[in-house]
Amino acid sequence: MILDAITMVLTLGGLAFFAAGTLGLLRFPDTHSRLHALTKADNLGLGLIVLGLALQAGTPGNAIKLVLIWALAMIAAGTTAQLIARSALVSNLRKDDGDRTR
Amino acid sequence: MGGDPIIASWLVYGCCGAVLVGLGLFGFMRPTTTLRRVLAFNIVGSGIFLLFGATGYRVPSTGADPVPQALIITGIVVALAATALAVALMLALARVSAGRDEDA
Amino acid sequence: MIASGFDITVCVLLCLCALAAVTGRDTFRAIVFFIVYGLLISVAWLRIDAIDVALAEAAIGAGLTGVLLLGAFGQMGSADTMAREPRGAVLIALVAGAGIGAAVLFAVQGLPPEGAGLTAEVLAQLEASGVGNPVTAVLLNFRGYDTLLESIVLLVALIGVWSVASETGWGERPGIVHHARAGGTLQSFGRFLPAIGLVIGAYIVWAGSSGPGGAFQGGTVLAAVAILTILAGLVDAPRVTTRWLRWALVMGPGVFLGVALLGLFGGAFLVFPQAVAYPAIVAIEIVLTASIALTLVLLVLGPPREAPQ
Amino acid sequence: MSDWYLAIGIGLLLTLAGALFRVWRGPDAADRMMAAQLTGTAGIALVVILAAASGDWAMLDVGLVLALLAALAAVAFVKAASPNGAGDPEEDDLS
Repeated sequence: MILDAITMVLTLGGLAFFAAGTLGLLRFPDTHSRLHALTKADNLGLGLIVLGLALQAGTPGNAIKLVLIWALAMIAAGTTAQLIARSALVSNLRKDDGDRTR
Repeated sequence: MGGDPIIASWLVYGCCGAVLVGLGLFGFMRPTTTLRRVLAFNIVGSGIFLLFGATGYRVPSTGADPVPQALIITGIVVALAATALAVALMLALARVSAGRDEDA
Repeated sequence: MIASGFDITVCVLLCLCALAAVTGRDTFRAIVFFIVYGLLISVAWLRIDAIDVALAEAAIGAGLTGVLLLGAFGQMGSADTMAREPRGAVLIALVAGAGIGAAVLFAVQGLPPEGAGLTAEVLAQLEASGVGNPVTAVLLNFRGYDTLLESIVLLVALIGVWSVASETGWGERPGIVHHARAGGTLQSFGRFLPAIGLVIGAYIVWAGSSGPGGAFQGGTVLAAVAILTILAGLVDAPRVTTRWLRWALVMGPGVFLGVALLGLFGGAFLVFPQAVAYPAIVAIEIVLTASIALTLVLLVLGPPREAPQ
Repeated sequence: MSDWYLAIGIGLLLTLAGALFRVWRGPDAADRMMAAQLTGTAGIALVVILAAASGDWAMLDVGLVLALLAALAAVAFVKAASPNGAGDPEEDDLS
């Protein structure tokens, strides 16, 4: 029972972080600040949900899989945030210079 | 608190598949670019897959029917191969037309 | 009640994504919506208990299709112009799409709520198939000819893609030669991920004999990881005339066909006696995974082309 | 408990719908791609939630595949955005 309650609190907290991330994505004024809001929020969100479910996973194997999913998602989020931010920066500079190579 | 579902899952997803087929066909036939047509064609395909898979889930007591599942898996892979072929033809067409424009 | 609410929300979002992918003028936006659509479709498959399909869709829809379409978009740029259409084409498309969609919808809602299906027959024969996962049993044993032909279809598609190579491109490497900053984010990511990807891909192939997974799903994961290393500029795709490449491509269907012919000794084409069914299926799965992964990589990369000077 | 998970799932789908609005509006390609990235993470969360809701933990493998390939579309995007489709945004000298 107590375990169920902890899971409920953690998953709800995770959902709250996802909602906050989406809110940031919708409300922040420019590309780079939106990126900043998103990567922090959605990784914490997934982390809390994974933590909550790991308590219910039954076997250690499932719990390990859950943590691995979270770790992979974090690495992917970090990489994409860096790449997309850089790409946006570069293409804006290219636009400003007016030299369109393509 | 949940109780019985108001509407069976297979029916929801089956109907969704039907709508996707319609949407995809519209996207395929409306005036648009080649790449968008390839994309719409994929939507028609996945709508049919979803429809097929959903009808295989009509006896939920025994789980999803493995025969449609196996056919759909092969179908998904073949759809990717067809998409790759379509993209290659599309790029070749663009290359040929670009060359013709230069000659003219 | 809540379950229905979930299903309906998924379906509404799916239809919205499809609608956004087929309307509007912005091709890039349409592609992004299609990528999200692939993600939602795998959620839909989980809800109708088709975990095997969800795995394949996750690897193809969320992985390979995105790379293929974004790559095509990057190369086409503004070259992809609209064909000239007759007047009223939008109206015709609208009427035809709505009409056929409505007809299919009418047919679906009229289906009896309980279908006989083939589940019982498959489960009754499952022990004889040599594997514990009914989907794998259908794919590689009960309907093995489907899978055999499909692996050949993949090869035919690859021949089709290669045949549109330009005169000067033949014999070169498929697709663009990619590069990235040495030691940069992309390259580090490309070095790190394949190690885990290889393990996960192998695990999914191995899991396929007893649970969800198998050659197609695992092969797709391996293909996606291989493409990442190529995009990161770490590995160049092999030249299309490389001999080992040709052998590896025909190996999967070849071994499958060979084992199927051996079945003739046991009674009929593609029949595995129960005693050898498990090792036969595992052997086929391993070589088939390698061939499928390689074929998919080459299909996504596209025809060979001359490296820019 | 299963209903609780599905309720959280509906909540996740609603945040995903919010991200879809950003994909539609843009304005830049980077904004759309970023929003797609958020839907990707929400999709992973949905899959693990469904695994818990149905009690069929084999569904976690789907989440594993999604998480593994989560960055692939973004990598393809920065490739497509680079001048000849082959580069990497970090190669450009910004100074």
